[in-house]
Amino acid sequence: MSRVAALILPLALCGCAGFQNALGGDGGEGANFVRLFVLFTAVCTFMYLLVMAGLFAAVLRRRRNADELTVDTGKHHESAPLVTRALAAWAILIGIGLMALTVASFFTDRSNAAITRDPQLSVKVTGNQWWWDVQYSFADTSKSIRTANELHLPVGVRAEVTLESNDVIHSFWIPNLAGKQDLIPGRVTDIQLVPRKTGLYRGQCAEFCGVQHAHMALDVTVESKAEFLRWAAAQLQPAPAPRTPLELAGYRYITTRECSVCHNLSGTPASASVGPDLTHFASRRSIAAGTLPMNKGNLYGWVADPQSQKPGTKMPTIGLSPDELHAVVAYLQRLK
Amino acid sequence: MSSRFRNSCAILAVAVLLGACDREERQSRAKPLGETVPAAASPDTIYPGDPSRARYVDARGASYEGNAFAIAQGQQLYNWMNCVGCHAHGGGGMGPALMDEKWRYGGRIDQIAASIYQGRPNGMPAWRSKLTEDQIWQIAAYVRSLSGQVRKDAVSARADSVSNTPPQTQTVRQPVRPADSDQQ
Amino acid sequence: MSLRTNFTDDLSALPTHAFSYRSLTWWGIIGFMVIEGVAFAVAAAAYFFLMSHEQEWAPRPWEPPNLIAGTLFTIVMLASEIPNTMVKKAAEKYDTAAVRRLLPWIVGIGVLLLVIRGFEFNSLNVLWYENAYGSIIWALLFLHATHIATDWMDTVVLWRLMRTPHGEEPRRLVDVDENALYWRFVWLTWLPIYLLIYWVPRFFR
Amino acid sequence: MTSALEKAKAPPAKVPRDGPRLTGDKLHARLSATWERPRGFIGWLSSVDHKDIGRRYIVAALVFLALGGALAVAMRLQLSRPQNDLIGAARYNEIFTMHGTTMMFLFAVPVMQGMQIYLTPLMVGTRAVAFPRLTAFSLWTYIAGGCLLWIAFLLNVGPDIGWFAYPPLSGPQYGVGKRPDIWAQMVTFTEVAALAVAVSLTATILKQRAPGMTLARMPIFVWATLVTSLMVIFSMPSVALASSFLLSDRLVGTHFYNPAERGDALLWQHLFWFFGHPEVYIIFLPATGFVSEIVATFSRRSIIAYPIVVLSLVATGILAFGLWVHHMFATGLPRVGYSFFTAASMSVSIPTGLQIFAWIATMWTGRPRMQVPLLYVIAFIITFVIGGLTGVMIAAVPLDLQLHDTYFIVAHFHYVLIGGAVFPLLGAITYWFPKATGRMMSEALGKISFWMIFLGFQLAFFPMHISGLLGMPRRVYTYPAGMGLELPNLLSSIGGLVVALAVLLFVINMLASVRRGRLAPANPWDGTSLEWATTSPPPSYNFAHIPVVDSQSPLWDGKGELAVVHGLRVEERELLLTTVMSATPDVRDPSAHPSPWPVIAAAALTVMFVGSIFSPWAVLFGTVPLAIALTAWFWPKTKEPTLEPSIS
Repeated sequence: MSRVAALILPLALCGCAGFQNALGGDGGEGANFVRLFVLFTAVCTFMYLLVMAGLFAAVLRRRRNADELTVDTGKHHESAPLVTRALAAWAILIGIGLMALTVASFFTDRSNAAITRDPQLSVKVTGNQWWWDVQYSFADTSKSIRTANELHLPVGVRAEVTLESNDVIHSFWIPNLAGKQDLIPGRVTDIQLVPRKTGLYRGQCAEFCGVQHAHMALDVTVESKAEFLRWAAAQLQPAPAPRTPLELAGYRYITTRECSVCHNLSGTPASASVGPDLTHFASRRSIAAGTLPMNKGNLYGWVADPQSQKPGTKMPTIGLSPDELHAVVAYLQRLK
Repeated sequence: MSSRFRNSCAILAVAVLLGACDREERQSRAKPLGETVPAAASPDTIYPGDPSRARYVDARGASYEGNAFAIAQGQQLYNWMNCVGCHAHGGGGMGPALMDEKWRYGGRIDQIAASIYQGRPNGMPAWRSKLTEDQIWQIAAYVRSLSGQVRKDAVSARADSVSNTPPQTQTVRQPVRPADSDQQ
Repeated sequence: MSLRTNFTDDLSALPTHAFSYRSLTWWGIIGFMVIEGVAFAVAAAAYFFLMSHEQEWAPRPWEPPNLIAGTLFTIVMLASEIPNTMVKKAAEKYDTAAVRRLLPWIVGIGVLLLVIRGFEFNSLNVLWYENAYGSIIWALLFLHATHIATDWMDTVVLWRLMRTPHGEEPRRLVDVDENALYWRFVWLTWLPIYLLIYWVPRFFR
Repeated sequence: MTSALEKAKAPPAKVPRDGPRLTGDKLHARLSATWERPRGFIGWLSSVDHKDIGRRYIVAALVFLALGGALAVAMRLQLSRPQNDLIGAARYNEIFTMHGTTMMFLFAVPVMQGMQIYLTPLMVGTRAVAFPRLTAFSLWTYIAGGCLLWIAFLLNVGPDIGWFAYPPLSGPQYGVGKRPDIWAQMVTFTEVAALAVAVSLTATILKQRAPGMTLARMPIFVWATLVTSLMVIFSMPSVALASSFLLSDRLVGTHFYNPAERGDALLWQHLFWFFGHPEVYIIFLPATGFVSEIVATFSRRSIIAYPIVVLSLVATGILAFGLWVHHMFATGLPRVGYSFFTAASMSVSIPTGLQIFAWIATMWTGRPRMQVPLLYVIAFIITFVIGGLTGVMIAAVPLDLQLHDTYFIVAHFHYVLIGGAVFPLLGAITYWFPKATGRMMSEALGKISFWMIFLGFQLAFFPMHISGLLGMPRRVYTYPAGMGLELPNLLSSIGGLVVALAVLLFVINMLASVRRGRLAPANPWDGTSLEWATTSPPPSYNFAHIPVVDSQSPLWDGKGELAVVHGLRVEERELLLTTVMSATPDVRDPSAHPSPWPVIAAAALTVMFVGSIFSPWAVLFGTVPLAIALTAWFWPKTKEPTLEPSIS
């Protein structure tokens, strides 16, 4: 059934199906996009049909005097009396159409700028090859949340996302919520998100950024304010302590061995910032920036050999022994 | 066109092909999974001395040395692992300079890899069990490039960071010799 | 269907060469001057683009370039227009002897300019790999140096050619005329570059 | 010895000239002896005949089209289903970079310039291009650049940075190895080639038109050639400079694109798109020239609103330089500036809309004949207008921020480049094929491949609009299942295969027709411009006598008669120069003989360019062989000067 839906919906273009869909219109800018897109499509379709009508009429029309203005009559330079007037009308029509579209575009742009004044939540997203570093900062400066490859937003709250890059140019794009904004090394850019509907969305890097550009997604969760606060409170906690001997072994491995030189787990000796923060890793929807859905099997596959799941990723294949692998996965799953 | 000319053309083409392959090959993982210590870490290379007398040469070094991908990865790891903190961008600081000709523990790639792997007295930590061997080889390949030891067409002129050395592609190749007389 | 040929004018009395815009090669040279002029303009735009990010230009602690070599170069360059005009006039008057006499001077001035250019690179007070300011200044100076060098080469070849019997051909004098035109382009483009390299980094400190 | 002054004033020497007393077969024999290229392989290499060069340009470009097309098929196979593992990530990135680079730099621009080199001298009624050796040099430089890129790709040094190579990804740190250098240097090769052709064509059009062919009587295609050549001259230096900056960042450690040392990664984008946007029109405007010629011939009447069409070409050429920022809307530049670029981008559709009106009106008032070239024109209008209208959409900032860098854009630019340039090109090849080869292409095969291309194209590219809207970014080597992307991608892949087969069929038709096609008369379609006044294929000297023109459609108005001037030498290569505006005869000018030096100079340039990927010193040492080759190129080969000059 879902397969049938997947086949039909894109063609229907209704735009309510995908969780990564420019026609979703689930955010302030996104909704403006849908309105403007419909307007442009309508005007363009009208113009297109007009051109096609003219073209087919010109080609197919039955000619009373078969060679009226052709070489054979010697009048091939002459113009039909209506042509000049039609040309002028056509030019005026194009002009009016374009003017209307430009004005519409301009006002949409202004409305996009207006809905995003006075941000109530500020998030900093930093692009890396090939994952997103996400930091929330609050009025209480002692608190801050660091996570990766996921973005939680309370519905109806104006969020300002500050964008930076650590390496190459990336582009931040959550089509359901807003248009794109590039992350450029050496510059700070920003984008405003005003989600209107709760739900799960997906964002993706839109500027080619190297080998694994295809696997640089961002899981977006728009939730009620209460849920968001619950999530934030959980995120502020340090990494959960291991409960079983297996988890303890995993904890030891992660915090002292290869994992610890790149990853951070708050409240543990692992405090590097080269790779994604893992403090509440298991609470996320996906592994490795949307490469794999989060589940035990995928976690085994990823930790055992990331290079086969996402060839070229900066995370090396360590060559864990089976015991180490079991332990590491057990503790990673604990990181809710 | 004489056949000799044709043959030499063919040989040249093959050489170019192989050279390019070596330089540009992108290995996303080490070939032998889970191998042990670099072989050069035999006792006589751990201590100062003439590195040319080192007994073993680890053959794996060849696939990293002069490989552009390995050097680039090594460059990134060099920054990420904060090697800069002691060695700067090769100029040295708390740790010895890496862009001169003096090598206390040998300047071959396998000797450098062994130094990274095992650590060295007076502050150089051991990176075994922190980095994979693949990564250690990559850093070693990059360190070799700092003193101009590797082919110039495989190194990058600069990083996208504040520059405080002349471009790597212009580095003069330093002879590799032991630093017995030099007490840092 | 083959067309009937209807003969009209006889063109055999037309000249076989002409100066300025009546000459085909003149249009070619104008074409290349436009290309290079656009390249200089784009390089200057890049210069201002990079400059717009900076509070100070030249950025401290780098000192602006020393003026002596560049100014000397500019003076020699401007002075070279005197023999250049003389050659151009002589060519237009079909005075092969005068052209043969004057071309070595132009070649000599070219050598002098290339030598001074060497000192200019030495007086920039910044190296190309130190920062983007150094990069763009070096790029501008290098770009212009290639023009000096190519035009110098061109003049040497022309000088040798004029000394052969081919120098008696009127078309060769058109070549001399157009070479002189190109030299004007080279020194005209130098003037804004001189300002960009030597004076703008002083004004915006 | 007489002085130069006396020589300049001397009356013309008594040498054989064309005219009423020397015409027909006798003239043909003597002119052929003068204008034909020497025999043998060296003679083949030495050719400076614009017809040889144009043909080689077109053939080379079609070879690159086949190579780029094969890559497109590979990509479509990889994307035909989600999570496909047919091609790995790194290889896929190389493949799309090679596809884009090949199609833009090695196919689209060169094939248009090849057509222009072939047709322009025939259309303006002259015997050669203005700078034949420069044009030959350009051909070999272009081929060297193309070979550099493709040999590198086969040696596993193919660039993997996308066809617009944004730093820092293409910079020294993230662009690993020599891959980006290969790309950047290939750009330099093709820019040098394109600039040389542009200068040569501009001078040809301005100075070598047939007597009486005032600017207002030039065929539209010649106008399009003039406008695009000027656009090349004004836009290409920008990318040549940008790629030189990139190379020097990578080789000698300059900081143009390094923000940590006062550089800026966006500098590249400005420089690149200042070239990149005009580039699109450099490809598109010659195609509109084809369309205007084909529409007039097959509607059996002159084009309606000639001045409007010409002004549209010129206006498009100028506006094209004011649009580059619409490729950078997502970079976060000030919003005020965006509105200007939105308005400018949209306004480009006005001149294009007027041209489309003129073509439709021409067909309306004339009597269209449904042959393959006109079918391609109709397919062009149907397809291109869609691309143009989606172009209007993405000119609007709020829409572009969503659609930018998605498959919607991929669909858009394939609609404008394939629909807008390749369809007219295929029509133009069919149209001028008899002129170039003396044989007609098969009409039946032509119609089959036409319908396959037209329908296959729509199937391949229309679904991409949808996959883009559904959130599929461009340049991804795979995509997850369950996002609704399966069906549009599968359809695109099937359509892509159909197009590939159809293009193959078109090429088979060409190859078969060269050997066995129906023999073509001088003017098989009853066209009106001057190329139809000479035989099919044209002789090496193009025209036995230089034609005279007194209208926009000389062959139709001449009614079977062709006025000519005479008096050019037949023992030497000689051209007629006319004045720029009114085209009155002005000077008899010698034209260059064949010479091996252009190809040698191109080889020297290749050594220098390839060397400078590896060492900056190659720039210095490489000039020595280049200077030697150029000097030998210009140095006169005769011992003594003659009264009537020659370029040997």
